[in-house]
Amino acid sequence: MTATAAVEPLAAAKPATMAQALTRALRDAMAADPAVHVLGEDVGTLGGVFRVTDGLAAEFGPDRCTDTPLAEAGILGTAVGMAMYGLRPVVEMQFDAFAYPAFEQLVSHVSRMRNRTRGALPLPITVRIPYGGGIGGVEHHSDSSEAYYMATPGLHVLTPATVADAYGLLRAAIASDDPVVFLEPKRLYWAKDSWNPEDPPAVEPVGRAVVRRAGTSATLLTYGPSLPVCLEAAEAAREEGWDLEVVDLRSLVPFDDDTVCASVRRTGRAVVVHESSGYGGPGGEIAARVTERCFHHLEAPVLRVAGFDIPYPPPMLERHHLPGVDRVLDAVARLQWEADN
Amino acid sequence: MTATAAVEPLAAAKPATMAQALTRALRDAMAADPAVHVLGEDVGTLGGVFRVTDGLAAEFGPDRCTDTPLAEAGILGTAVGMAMYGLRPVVEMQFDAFAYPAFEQLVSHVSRMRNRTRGALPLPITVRIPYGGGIGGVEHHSDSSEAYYMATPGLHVLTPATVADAYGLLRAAIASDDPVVFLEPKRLYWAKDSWNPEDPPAVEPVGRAVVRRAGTSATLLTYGPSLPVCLEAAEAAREEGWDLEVVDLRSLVPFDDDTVCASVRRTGRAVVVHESSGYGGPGGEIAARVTERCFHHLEAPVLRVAGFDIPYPPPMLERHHLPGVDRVLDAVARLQWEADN
Amino acid sequence: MTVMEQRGAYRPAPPPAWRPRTDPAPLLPDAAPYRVLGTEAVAGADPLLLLRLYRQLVRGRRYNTQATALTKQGRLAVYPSSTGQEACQVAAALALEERDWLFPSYRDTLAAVARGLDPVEALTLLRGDWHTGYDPREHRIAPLSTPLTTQLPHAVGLAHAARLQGDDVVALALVGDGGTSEGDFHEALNFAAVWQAPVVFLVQNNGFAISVPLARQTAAPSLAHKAVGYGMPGRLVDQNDAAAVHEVLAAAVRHARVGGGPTLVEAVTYRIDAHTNADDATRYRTAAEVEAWRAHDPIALLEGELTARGLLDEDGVRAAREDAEALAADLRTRLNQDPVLDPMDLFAHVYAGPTPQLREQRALLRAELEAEDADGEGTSS
Amino acid sequence: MTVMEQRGAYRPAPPPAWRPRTDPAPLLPDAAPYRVLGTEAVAGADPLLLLRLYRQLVRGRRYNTQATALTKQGRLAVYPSSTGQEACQVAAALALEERDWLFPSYRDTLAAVARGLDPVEALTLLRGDWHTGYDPREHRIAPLSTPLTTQLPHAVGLAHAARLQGDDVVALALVGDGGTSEGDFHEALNFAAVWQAPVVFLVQNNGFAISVPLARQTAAPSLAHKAVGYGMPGRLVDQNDAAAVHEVLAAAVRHARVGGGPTLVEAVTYRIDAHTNADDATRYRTAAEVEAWRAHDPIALLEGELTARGLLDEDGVRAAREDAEALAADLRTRLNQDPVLDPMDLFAHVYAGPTPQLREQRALLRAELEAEDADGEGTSS
Ligand SMILES: Cc1ncc(C[n+]2csc(CCOP(=O)(O)OP(=O)(O)O)c2C)c(N)n1
Ligand SMILES: Cc1ncc(C[n+]2csc(CCOP(=O)(O)OP(=O)(O)O)c2C)c(N)n1
Ligand SMILES: [Mg+2]
Ligand SMILES: [Mg+2]
Repeated sequence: MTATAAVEPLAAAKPATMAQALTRALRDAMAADPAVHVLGEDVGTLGGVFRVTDGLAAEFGPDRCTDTPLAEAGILGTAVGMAMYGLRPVVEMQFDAFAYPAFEQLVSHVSRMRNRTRGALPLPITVRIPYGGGIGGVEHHSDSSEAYYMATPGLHVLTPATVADAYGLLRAAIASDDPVVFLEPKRLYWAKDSWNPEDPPAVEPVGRAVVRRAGTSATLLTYGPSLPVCLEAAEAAREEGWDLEVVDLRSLVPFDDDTVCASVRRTGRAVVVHESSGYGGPGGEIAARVTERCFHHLEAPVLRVAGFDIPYPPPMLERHHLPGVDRVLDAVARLQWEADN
Repeated sequence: MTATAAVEPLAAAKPATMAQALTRALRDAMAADPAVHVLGEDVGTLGGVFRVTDGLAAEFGPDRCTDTPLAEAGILGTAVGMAMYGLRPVVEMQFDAFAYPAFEQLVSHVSRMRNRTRGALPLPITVRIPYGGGIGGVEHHSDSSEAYYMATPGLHVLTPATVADAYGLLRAAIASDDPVVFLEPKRLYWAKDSWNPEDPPAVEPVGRAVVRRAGTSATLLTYGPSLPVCLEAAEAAREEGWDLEVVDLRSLVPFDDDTVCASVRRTGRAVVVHESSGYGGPGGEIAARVTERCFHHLEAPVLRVAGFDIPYPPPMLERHHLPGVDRVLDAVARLQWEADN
Repeated sequence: MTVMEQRGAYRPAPPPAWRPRTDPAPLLPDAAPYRVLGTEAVAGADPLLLLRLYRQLVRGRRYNTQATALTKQGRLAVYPSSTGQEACQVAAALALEERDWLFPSYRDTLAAVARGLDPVEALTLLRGDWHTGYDPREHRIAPLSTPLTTQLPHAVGLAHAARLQGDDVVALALVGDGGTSEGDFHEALNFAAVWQAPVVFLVQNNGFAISVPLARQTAAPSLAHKAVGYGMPGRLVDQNDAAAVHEVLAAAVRHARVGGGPTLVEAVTYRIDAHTNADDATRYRTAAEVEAWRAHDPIALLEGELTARGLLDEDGVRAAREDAEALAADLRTRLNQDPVLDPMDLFAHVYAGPTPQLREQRALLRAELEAEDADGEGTSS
Repeated sequence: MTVMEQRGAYRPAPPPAWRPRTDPAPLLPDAAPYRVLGTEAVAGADPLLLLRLYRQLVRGRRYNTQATALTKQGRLAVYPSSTGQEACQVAAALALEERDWLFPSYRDTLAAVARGLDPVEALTLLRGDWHTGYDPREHRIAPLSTPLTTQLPHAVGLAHAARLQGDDVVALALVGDGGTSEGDFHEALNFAAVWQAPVVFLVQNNGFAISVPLARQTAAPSLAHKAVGYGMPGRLVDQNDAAAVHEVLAAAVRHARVGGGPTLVEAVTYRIDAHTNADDATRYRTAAEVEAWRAHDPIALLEGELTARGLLDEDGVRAAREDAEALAADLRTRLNQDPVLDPMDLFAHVYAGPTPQLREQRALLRAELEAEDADGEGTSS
């Protein structure tokens, strides 16, 4: 499978938004491999409610980019059958909470088919799910559901936080022979970055975290929608005399213990930051495994800054729920700096 | 609501099995409150595939204990409507993995209805789910799905490990005005204990852990099917010179930080033990919150002994997957005892 | 012992007699949508009811245009308009008794308003100050459901519970054409039929699920043909004909109330506006198609009929219009005020009582807000 | 501008013409299950096919009794018997071409065996040494599905994919009467009809879902009546009549293969044994009911027909029986051997390559097993 098939450049593509990079990734993947099929609600004529599949039906025809009936279990279930016949379906779930009807298919089949058949039936399915809040969405349009997918062995779980990663990780997800839950941070869809679609970076290897900002005082461990918050917090922290390192996890499954632990061993302190509710959320796993591996390097317990343990709030109240710069800095302040004096 | 309505004693009820105690709890709850309705697949004439609802249809009629069509989302969805009209439905999901079709109803409605309506529509629904392995079940009959429910704000999550708790916690769940996911450890259904159904213990308050075995060297934090394993491990550990404390969490939501942290502060070391897969499982949350609260009392990182990060194995291989006494003792041995010397 | 082994003794018999569990013929819908206006059936319609429907339609249309305008002004987060579908919304509300329950989806705020709910309360979800703005038990209107068709099993369960309690309450549940593809639709209809629950399922077939036309949603002769597969009657009605929709719904409600069980009604209409204000309908349909349906407008249809029969004159039209304008003015005034919000509400109703964890988190937020306030005061003074 | 405001210019028009998307009449099932044996239709049946079906039925019955016996001896973890339903299992297998796919549920190992799969491989899931014991692509048999009806959308997706690739492959999916209540059943049938996918859905209506009788599962005239709601033909057939089931399935497969789209077939039968060996059927049904159905046994039915027509004699019966006994003997021999298991398989196929985390866990288990071995040797030496 080559990524070099001739495709037209995106119009006005630099600076590009994350949504544009995702579109480009789908298009390049479809051009490179006729087995790649896109399906979901409104992905065809409309180009998806976030326009991520814009133009694909026109370019590749309705059999390659298909408007399905309105039934998420049916979408993922038929994708399983398509993958059994050798296709590489890319499924769009319209919003995070609307992926729940497909939960049984995901947990009981997608995650287990390869294992069930001793490798005879791998399912190279990518499930794209726009997730998270901060866009003023009404109820059921802002869930952070990554904890459910992390707790399901057999799935990979990826989430980009930059325009370049949106392209690279989505190409990697589609190229993977394993099923991937690909979580797209809704509030970063329109975030721009200068990015050259003519020369997209190589497909990223799945499973690698990356240090987005080097620092020495403490490590912020984060991903997806919370990366910009952490980078902003790191800037603000300089005033307080803290030089924070920021690690973008990118891959929640598999987890990059090496990169994460190298950072925390260096800094001796860490805060996990995410939008998802704290209790039973990703931060518990991350804090626990970092502590298991770096206990004697830690000056303070690994702290967590997360959404509250409540149903996602209505738009007018969501800012109180979402971890912001101040909440991150408050947590950093609680990292027992006294011990240093 | 009183628990003292006149009911016939269970035949041959002491020693009683956990299944019998659960049956008794359902029966007493139904006798005490006509709003309590049981529904699910095969719960009527058959008495459920585990016989937990045995005799209820005969005693209370098919309108109080109802065989539904075979559709889990429909069962939970209609239970929501029944609760909206003032009933207290107790729903049985036949096996852990067969609760997944109801996931959307659980996450998007059951957990949120009270909050959504500012308290106007509480949903006093109990969702009973037999869970976990160790009974030689074929694929999809042995999942430990508690991580999914713990990560869903608005639900309570309870799981008994003893015959007495099976009764007390189920009565408490049904009496609760909040929705409760009630996880019944399948492999303890037939575990016996001497228990007097004539004088059932008071309904337990929801949210309290309990120390099942006092000890001083380290704390084992566990629940449900892993409690007997931990108690056995604690006995075996005496040979090695460790005096282990064993805490039965019982309530995964809400979490009893007080009891747990009091124990860990006393012992200075802890291991979390559960059957559920480790990655993204309950142990991460538990280890992380204990560490946040007890950091300076810890001689070693909180370790986790859990199922592997794999789909649940076929019956002939499950013993390799399930945390057993040896695996627990190995973890205890890794609690950095050198530091003490 | 296998059959082979007992072969000598074995005598084949015919199968135990088979019979259909119920006669399918009366469950099948008519060949075309039922109409009253412009047909002979109109003679039997109650003039007072027609006038009531008319006034509600006019009000409903004005409600739609006003809510849409307020959304453009940023006063609602989103608005899924029911313009063109008012007949269905209004008839659904008027077909119910006070003790009955309505189960609306996100598009059905008008049905709730026509039932008498304060429009500002009906719009709370879409304004975004809270999820549900009213007490469902007080009004017997379930929360607007966003996850499609998940409200249908709720309606069945509620109706079933009422029947078990001996109450002759009927539940009417609204769903879109797209929603009929979801598994919950199927499960709800099946439970209702098996339990003979007093529910009426009303499919507003407006031709689209966002951008997806009906032909990509189903290959069925009509959505009403699904009913026979559950053993309940299926009815097909012209949704833009308020009299017809009301008649069909009222009959289904009566049938359910006396223990006749559920009915599936498909009302054929068209979504005149885009899916919501955020949608661009020009991407997937032509203006000509929209215009063809505008010409079959439910208000004009009824107005024409009433005028022709001398039941409506200029004064009547003016009165209806004034009533609608009053509603719109009230909506403008009240929605142009910022709602008073208390961030502590985030924690107030998650459980009956707060968990220790939520108590901690509430304290954290309170401390943050106090610090913000202090900062704010510090800056301004 | 509201309609009211443009009232002067407005002229009501009739609704855009409505027509059913497809003619419902041919989609409806016959009033009673289709039969061949004992009716005039039998004259048209191919004698060679009838003999083939007969031998497979005899083999299938023996397979069922042997697997049941081995389960009692602890050699299988569980066995859901298809005794009484062999006609359906066998006809499903024989109706397919080699390139077609079969989508079985947990009760349908016999269909896989009748297709030529090694019975030991078919029984792997139920024996418990692994989940799926065969390569689905090699045999074009999907893994046995335990979560009910989840395999139906898989069948639709596979058939759709094959069609998109230009292959004339048909998928036949098996489901029980209870399964028809699940949302996945609905979604799969709808996708299949909208996509005109080459799928045949075969409902084995054996009267029960574990303990729940059909009357608590549906109120429909028949399960085949569900088809019209999706716009596909529904067929009703006597499942104990192997010739009838084969004829109906073969026709549906042909129809699907040439682009005619999906068919729903309801085959009416009865589950003679308990749900599985773990079930106690006396709790929910009478022996008399079972006996009534035993008298309509599929093997005896066919045997009677073949004998009467002189197509089968004592030798033929003996040959069929010997063939069946050979299968049973092979099953006994091989299932009585303990399978060779490698615990490291737990980690081998979770992902294409092991994650760092699984590598660690594999090392842990290996160390444990080595320690066990060392202990074991220590003890024995
Ligand atoms: C379970 C679920 N999936 C997807 C969505 C996103 N969504 C909202 S409205 C809509 C289309 C609904 O179409 P239809 O049922 O015809 O109702 P209409 O909008 O036409 O009133 C979709 C796909 C949702 N709300 N819920
Ligand atoms: C989603 C799901 N729910 C529940 C079960 C448990 N279960 C196994 S078989 C069965 C009854 C199935 O009845 P039917 O579909 O009629 O098939 P039959 O067993 O009669 O062949 C049930 C409820 C399951 N396997 N999957
Ligand atoms: Mg619609
Ligand atoms: Mg059955």
